Amino acid sequence: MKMLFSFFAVIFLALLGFAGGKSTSLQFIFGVVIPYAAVATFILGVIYRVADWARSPVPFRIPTTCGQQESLPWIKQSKIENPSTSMGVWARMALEVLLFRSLFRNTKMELREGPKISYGSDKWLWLAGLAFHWSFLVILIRHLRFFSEGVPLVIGITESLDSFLQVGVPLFYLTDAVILAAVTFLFLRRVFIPQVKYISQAADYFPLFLIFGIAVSGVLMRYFLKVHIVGVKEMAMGLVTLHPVIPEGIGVIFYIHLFLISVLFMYIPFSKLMHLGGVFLSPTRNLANNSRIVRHINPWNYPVHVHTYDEYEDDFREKMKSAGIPVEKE
Amino acid sequence: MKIYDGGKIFVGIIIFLAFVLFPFYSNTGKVMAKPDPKIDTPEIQKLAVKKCVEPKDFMRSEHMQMLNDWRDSVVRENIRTYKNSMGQSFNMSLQNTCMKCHSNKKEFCDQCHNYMAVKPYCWDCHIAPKENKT
Amino acid sequence: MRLKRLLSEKKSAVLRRWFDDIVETYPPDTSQFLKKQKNQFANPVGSTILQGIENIFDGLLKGLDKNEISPFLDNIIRIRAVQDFTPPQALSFIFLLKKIIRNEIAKEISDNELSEELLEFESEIDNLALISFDIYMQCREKLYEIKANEVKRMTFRLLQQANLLTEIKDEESDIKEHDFININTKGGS
Amino acid sequence: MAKLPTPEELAKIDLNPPEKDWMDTPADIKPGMFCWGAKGKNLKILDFPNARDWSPAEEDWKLPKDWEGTVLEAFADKLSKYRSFKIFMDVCVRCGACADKCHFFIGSGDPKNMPVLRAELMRSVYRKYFTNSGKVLGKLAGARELDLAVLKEWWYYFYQCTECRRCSVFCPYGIDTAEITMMAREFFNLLGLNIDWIAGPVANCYMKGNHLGLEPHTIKSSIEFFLDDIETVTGIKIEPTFNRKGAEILFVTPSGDLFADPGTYTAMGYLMLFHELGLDYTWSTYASEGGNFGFFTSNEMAKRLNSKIYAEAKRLGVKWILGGECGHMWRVLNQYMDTWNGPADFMEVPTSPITGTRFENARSTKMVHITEFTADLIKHGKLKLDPSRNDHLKVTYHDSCNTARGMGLLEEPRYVLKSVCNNFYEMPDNTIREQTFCCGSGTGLNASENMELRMKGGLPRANAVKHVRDQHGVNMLANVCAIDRATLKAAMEYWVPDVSVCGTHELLANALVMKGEKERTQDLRLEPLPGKEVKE
Repeated sequence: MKMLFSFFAVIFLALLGFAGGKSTSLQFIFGVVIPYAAVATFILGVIYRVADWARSPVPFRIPTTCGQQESLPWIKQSKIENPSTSMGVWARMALEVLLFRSLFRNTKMELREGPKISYGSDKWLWLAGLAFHWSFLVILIRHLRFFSEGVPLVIGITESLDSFLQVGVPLFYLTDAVILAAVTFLFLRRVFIPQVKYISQAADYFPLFLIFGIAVSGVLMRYFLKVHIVGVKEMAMGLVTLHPVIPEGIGVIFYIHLFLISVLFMYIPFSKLMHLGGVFLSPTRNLANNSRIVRHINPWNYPVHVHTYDEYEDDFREKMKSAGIPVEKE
Repeated sequence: MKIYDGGKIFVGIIIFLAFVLFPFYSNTGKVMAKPDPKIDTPEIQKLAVKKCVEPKDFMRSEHMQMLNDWRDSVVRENIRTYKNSMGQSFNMSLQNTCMKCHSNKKEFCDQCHNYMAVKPYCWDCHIAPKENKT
Repeated sequence: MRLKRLLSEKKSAVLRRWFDDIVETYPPDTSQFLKKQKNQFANPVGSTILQGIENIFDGLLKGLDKNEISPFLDNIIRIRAVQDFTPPQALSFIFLLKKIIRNEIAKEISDNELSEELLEFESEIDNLALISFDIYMQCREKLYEIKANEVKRMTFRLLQQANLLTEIKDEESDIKEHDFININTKGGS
Repeated sequence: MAKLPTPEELAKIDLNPPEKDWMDTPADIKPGMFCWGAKGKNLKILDFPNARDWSPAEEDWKLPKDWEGTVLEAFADKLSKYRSFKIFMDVCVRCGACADKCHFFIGSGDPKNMPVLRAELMRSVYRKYFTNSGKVLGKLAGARELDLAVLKEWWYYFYQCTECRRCSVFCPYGIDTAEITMMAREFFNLLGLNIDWIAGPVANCYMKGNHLGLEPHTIKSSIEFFLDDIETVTGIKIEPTFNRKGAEILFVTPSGDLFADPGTYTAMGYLMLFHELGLDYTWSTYASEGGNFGFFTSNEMAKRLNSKIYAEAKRLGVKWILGGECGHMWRVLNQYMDTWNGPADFMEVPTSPITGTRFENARSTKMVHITEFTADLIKHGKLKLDPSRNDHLKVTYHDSCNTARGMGLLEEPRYVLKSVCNNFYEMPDNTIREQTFCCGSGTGLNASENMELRMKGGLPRANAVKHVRDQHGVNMLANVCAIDRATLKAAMEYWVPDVSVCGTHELLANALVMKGEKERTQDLRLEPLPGKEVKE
């Protein structure tokens, strides 16, 4: 049910994009208005969400420590897994964000029985997650060739690396295959691993279908249903130079692709996809374990009612005296 | 509204903006010249009917595929004649067919290829035509 | 015993069915986990069952020796005794074996007139069940013993200081004996 | 007459929930899985709301009027106070990496014990009241209303979480179920839904200074009992001091070690070590609790209990504080104490009077863990040790959740253990250090009425102990946690009966060669030392 709903939602969106591309009168809306709205929603939405998180303080220093603490000088500290300095925290966060350190932990299993294959599923999650996110990034970067004149070297290099196999014409991009495979895997494990299926929400299936739809429409456009690519770039450049134009005859598949991307961008700030910002703000990861070295301040720390020593002594003075325990007031 | 760790949050947001707004600010002030492939070479002028081997729309989106097919059929299968959709025959040759008419690589091929940042590997093997400076 | 020879040939199939059937007695999401997670430390329940039933089955084929087979039954039953099972549910896994064997070698039984031997074998499974009742009861008794021991451990020092015990009692006379133990033994840290 | 069920049918009854969504499966509150409700009188002592006697087993929980409003108001308040809570509500992608990492899930198989789902129990309500998508799309967005069934489900499952943080090690965003459980327990507390096993000790600790409710003279006399035993074993008479002003060091340890075996032997270990060193230290009867069950109640309660430590240090004028072996006590002392009740600027940076080592890693809180202190002593050769006295023991070490994942105290206790005994074996890698399994009874769940729950939760730990027992003949499970000492004893009794439990300083004291001691023939448990009994 949750899955079907998400599936049909994406199909419906693709059809909307199709309609938008077909009708000349709608092309301006789907080619200019919606993309602008999407980018604005995305940027403002992300900033709003991050600022909203930042409105709540981090009252306590609660890193999850995953290695030896800073202690006696002769005990080797695990400076990244249990950082006590900001350098360490930076390294920890970099490993987390760039290499998914925590997910990788799943693989460290020994003394297993049976063939190796039988336990690999956890490592697969890490691998698929990594492949998916990195492909996504590479794809984003190489799309920048549509948005820049005199394309910067980095983008060119990224693109040539991505197509280094030199298979097919136009050159086949590795990341196209990788992202489709990774999304498929991430979807299948939601369907086939019962405990993951049990916890999955519509909000888990929807982005998978949406990204799958974006990737498929992109692949179709590049390799099969070719579009007027110079027109695409004209349109893209028009958007980023704030002189929007709608060149003729681009091809309807492009509008589907563009619309699905617009939906994704608008969807990000309001969904679990905000983990892209949240991962940087997680207090169990981005804090140094130095709370015994530097006092962490809780902005809403307030005085509490305590049972003072004097009250305590009043309660027990006689007993203390007869037991030979020193007291303040004789 | 109080923002905690404002400094760090601010830097983070700036970095985020630097990434997502890159296409916008990197292009400010630039006036985009649309590519304008020229087909007024002397060779084309001489043609009675100014037509390529296939219709313009097809050539625009499929020329890379066609050139690739040509190369394969010439180099691997030794078939040198191309029959187009109208039944006309052409010699499959980049240098002798395509570039004969489009002798102005800079003003024809490079116009779009540079615009799109596409580097075709035709010229890895073929020698680019020497053009007269215009 | 032709039947036992036959069963030892079919051992892996029988064991797989048996494991699957036992695991099926857990909720669906759990059962899948028990089947898939092969690391014995991340998945002690599944690996204990897997190892246990193999040894139990071997024991049955060799001829039942209570001392040999008990530890393996114990491993499985000890877990099921604290999970959300009623006693019959906890022990039903023994009886599952009967059906599996009948299904697995149904043809061979009628072809080779093994029903006599089958009856004999099934009565050994029944014996297994009887031993299991014993183990199950021991496990449950152990639980209550632990509860009692815990209280004993915690109050041992109190009892050592019997004078204290009365002293506090005098003072907080509204507290019943039962409450007293609660107050003074809980926490632990 | 009804047909008798077949074994297959019997086995499956009740256990295969229909293929329903988890939201449509209300919690079935089963005996053996929960703790008794808090008593009204204890809640009253602490000025907690809705103080009354109640029972979770009964239908009527005697909730205050408009309890929904109370919870939602508190929910909004906590979201505005804890960034962790807000982010953990928002960013989970339900990848399932945490699912099989929880000891309660592994042991019970109940899918709502998967950390992700435990958190979803609360997230679903969060979506309904605090997100637009949840308000509009409702169930489709994974949102649901807060009603009595949901509250009971929360109560059942957030008292089946020991805040061990193992899930947070594996989560790609570091989502820590402990944070969510803490919030849930804050809400329960507003409704008077505490449990007796927590509320009782908290009330005791508040009024009398420790969980057990030991009054000052009782503390002194129970320590005197240890002194008698120590004299029997070593021939040495020790005279510790209590509430002594001007001492250099204040010593604070969990009060559980003063009463419950085998923690008592650890307490004897401290006494012997300090005596041997001639340490200028004092016990306090006011700050006589290192542990903090308030931490399992509410942030405010935890702070109220914790305040006594610094207050007492200030009153007595000590230079620094030494803390005993305890698990969650150290999470609190490391990550919370200074923030709540600091700054502790009236003390000095802790410096070992024996070795001169400055504990720079505690220069703000001024509180050192005893294994840091002891490891330093051993490293500098300040202790005369005879590890062969522990030769009859094959020892393994259980990392407490909180010292492992909330502090990173991993090598210090190991160094001490390896120095005081000759046979030390580690449990498998994915069950120790930051991946350590909980004892199954932390966060105040070490009652006896929930024994089935505790045994299930203890299974993954016990299973690893069993492995080293089978492989190396391990017969002693050492740890640095008072709750562990109490609860692992029970878990071992059930799962691995021939393994005993001890604190690190019990083994140290056994190996410690003291000046002027008599030839030892007994260990601290007054059991004969193997190989020594003949010489008697």
